[in-house]
Amino acid sequence: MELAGAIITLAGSVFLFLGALGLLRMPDIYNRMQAGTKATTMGTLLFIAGLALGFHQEIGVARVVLIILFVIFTNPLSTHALARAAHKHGIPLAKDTVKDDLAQDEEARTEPEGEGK
Amino acid sequence: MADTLYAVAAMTGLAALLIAFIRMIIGPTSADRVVALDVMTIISISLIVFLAAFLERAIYIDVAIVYSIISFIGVIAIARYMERGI
Amino acid sequence: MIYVSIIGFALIIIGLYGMLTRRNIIRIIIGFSIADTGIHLMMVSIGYLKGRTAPILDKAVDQADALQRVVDPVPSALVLTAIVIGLAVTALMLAYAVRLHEAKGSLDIHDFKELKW
Amino acid sequence: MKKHRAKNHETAGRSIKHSGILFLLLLLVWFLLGSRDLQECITGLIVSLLIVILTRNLTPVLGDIRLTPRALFIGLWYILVFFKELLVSNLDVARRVIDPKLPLKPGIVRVRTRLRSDIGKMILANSITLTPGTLTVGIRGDLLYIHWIEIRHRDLEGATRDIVRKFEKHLEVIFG
Amino acid sequence: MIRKYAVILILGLFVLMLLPLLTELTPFQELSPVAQKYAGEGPDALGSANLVTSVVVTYRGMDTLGEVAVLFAAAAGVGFFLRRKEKRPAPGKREASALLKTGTAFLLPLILLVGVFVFTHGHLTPGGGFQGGVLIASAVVLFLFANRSASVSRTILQWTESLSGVFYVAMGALGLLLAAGFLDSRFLPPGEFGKLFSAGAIPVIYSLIGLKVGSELVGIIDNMRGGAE
Repeated sequence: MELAGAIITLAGSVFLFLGALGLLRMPDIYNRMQAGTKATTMGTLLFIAGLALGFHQEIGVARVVLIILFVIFTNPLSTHALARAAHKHGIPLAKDTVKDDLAQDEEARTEPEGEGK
Repeated sequence: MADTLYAVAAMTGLAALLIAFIRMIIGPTSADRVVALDVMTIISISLIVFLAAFLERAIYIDVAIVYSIISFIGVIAIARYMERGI
Repeated sequence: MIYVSIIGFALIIIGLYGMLTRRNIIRIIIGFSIADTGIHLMMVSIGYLKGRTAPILDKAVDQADALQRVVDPVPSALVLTAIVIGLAVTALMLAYAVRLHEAKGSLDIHDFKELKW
Repeated sequence: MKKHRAKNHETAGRSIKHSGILFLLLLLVWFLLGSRDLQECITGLIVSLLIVILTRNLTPVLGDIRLTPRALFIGLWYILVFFKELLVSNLDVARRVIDPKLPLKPGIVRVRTRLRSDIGKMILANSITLTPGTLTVGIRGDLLYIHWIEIRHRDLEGATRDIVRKFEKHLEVIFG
Repeated sequence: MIRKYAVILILGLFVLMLLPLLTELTPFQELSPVAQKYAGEGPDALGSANLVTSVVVTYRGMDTLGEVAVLFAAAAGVGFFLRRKEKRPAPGKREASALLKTGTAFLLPLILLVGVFVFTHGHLTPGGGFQGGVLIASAVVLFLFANRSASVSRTILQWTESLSGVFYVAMGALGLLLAAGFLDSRFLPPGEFGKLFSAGAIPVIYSLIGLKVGSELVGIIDNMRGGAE
């Protein structure tokens, strides 16, 4: 039980590390966000779940589940908000970017957007 | 065996924290720094849970929960400021 | 915990340096905030005792051996007070900065010459 | 807070449903946070009720969830699908990060979703953000703007088929 | 140039002044006598598992009353500086993303609940009135960020703040009447150690502080938002 938890935690920490590494290596902010969000969400999830598996008497499972749920819900949301802000702020995409439909549509219509209806 | 693996995991997490910190220092735009800070926060949450487990204090988990909420709201605030929404 | 004290000391000096050298009022307030944090760190580190844990009793820390297991609760309580007071002061300074900006259209401290001799 | 007047019967029903689901959710979170003895139960009930009453004027987003047995079953299945995609996505990111050449062909594409409800769109966008090589950057109506780390289709239909369909077919049942 | 040297001189003097803090700092080997009294008697006398809470609410209750008063003064000052008669959304401010609006409508009640949990469990967990108040305020802040045209009802804010303040002082007076002194929490039964309804009046007092701090912070944020053009 404890060994399984330790292995899961180790896998999670590897994902956290890869996420941070991707944050360092990727060429522009949007690609960095890709690495940052996905790998760290998965990494945190595995890291905490492994700890809960190995130490369930000490720390209790319920709150750990709560942290995991909260991270899964809020992490993509905050990344979306930040990516949108970066795009609106005019931070350029990387040089080898193929196409940018959002900027194209943005120019086509000037009225304020975001209503969603 | 298991304890060694846990220790290695914590060390890897700390290394990830440092790497994200480098991005926060060099990040060319403010958005880069905020993303790096967000990643650092999430890694710190994991490490707080790690501490809670190894010091056998369940109460530290509460700190992690509140920290994740506050960091989410902070990132939203900065994002809204960057897109001139507030 | 001498390291924490040193870090707190460094933060106080950095914050003071920022307050003395920056010209933008918002940056001066940020410098104040950094110095404030340094003071909190120093106060907490004074109450720390080696190898002890947070002064909250539960399953892990029994009431019987609390005197041997917990750190000093008084500095923690003082820091709680200090944080709230610091927040109040920062809010007030920011409100004042908003009014100054409305009055002169600038946040540069060199534009406010009324109190200079 | 924001005024939301229940204009007709349907919105009133949606609002009531929202309140009910929210109440259950709040109770669940309260029990996950604290211990589960009698005093906590009573306090949790009172606090949840108070919060539901306080926030009644917010948009009733949870009212769009369908509570049929089929929707619940698909919901559980969706969680499995989601975790599988999350794992694939992470291996994908790991491969790209470790590769010394950094194989990227990024760009922002449009996709179109069939989902009508707000919460469905939110869950879809979150799922897209957490799955291989895609990140939701913008939303306008039923168009989602996706940053794709390796563009395989430049047109709307192809991108929609690749990115959205695998989640949408489940989410359609749950949220409509 | 002179400015630069003056700055260095002032900083050097500050370092000289503060350096004894570092060099003379001898780490404690034992708890200080005050802390020994608080840690030894506190759990039995007050029934609070969180020793910091028992210090903040009961042993040093007057400090906390003053602290809340300072926060109130700051909120009033911000209101005085930045108050506007009417609020309208400033033109040119961008609407938030539709996803963020949906997420907020769903997350706001949950964050409020966590805030309430934190301040009702101040005697058992690391939480407390100030932390819970900040969480409640940040939930409302999230709502204000996501909805450009939304506003907070001033009536509710002012009533919450005034009533919780009045009740806080009233609880203090009850301590004077029924127990040893002002803000003494021992006039309610101590209950079973470690349960929610324990530690006398500490949870009640801390909840009132939480509500007061939360509404004050929301007031500060609301004023700042209206003031900034």
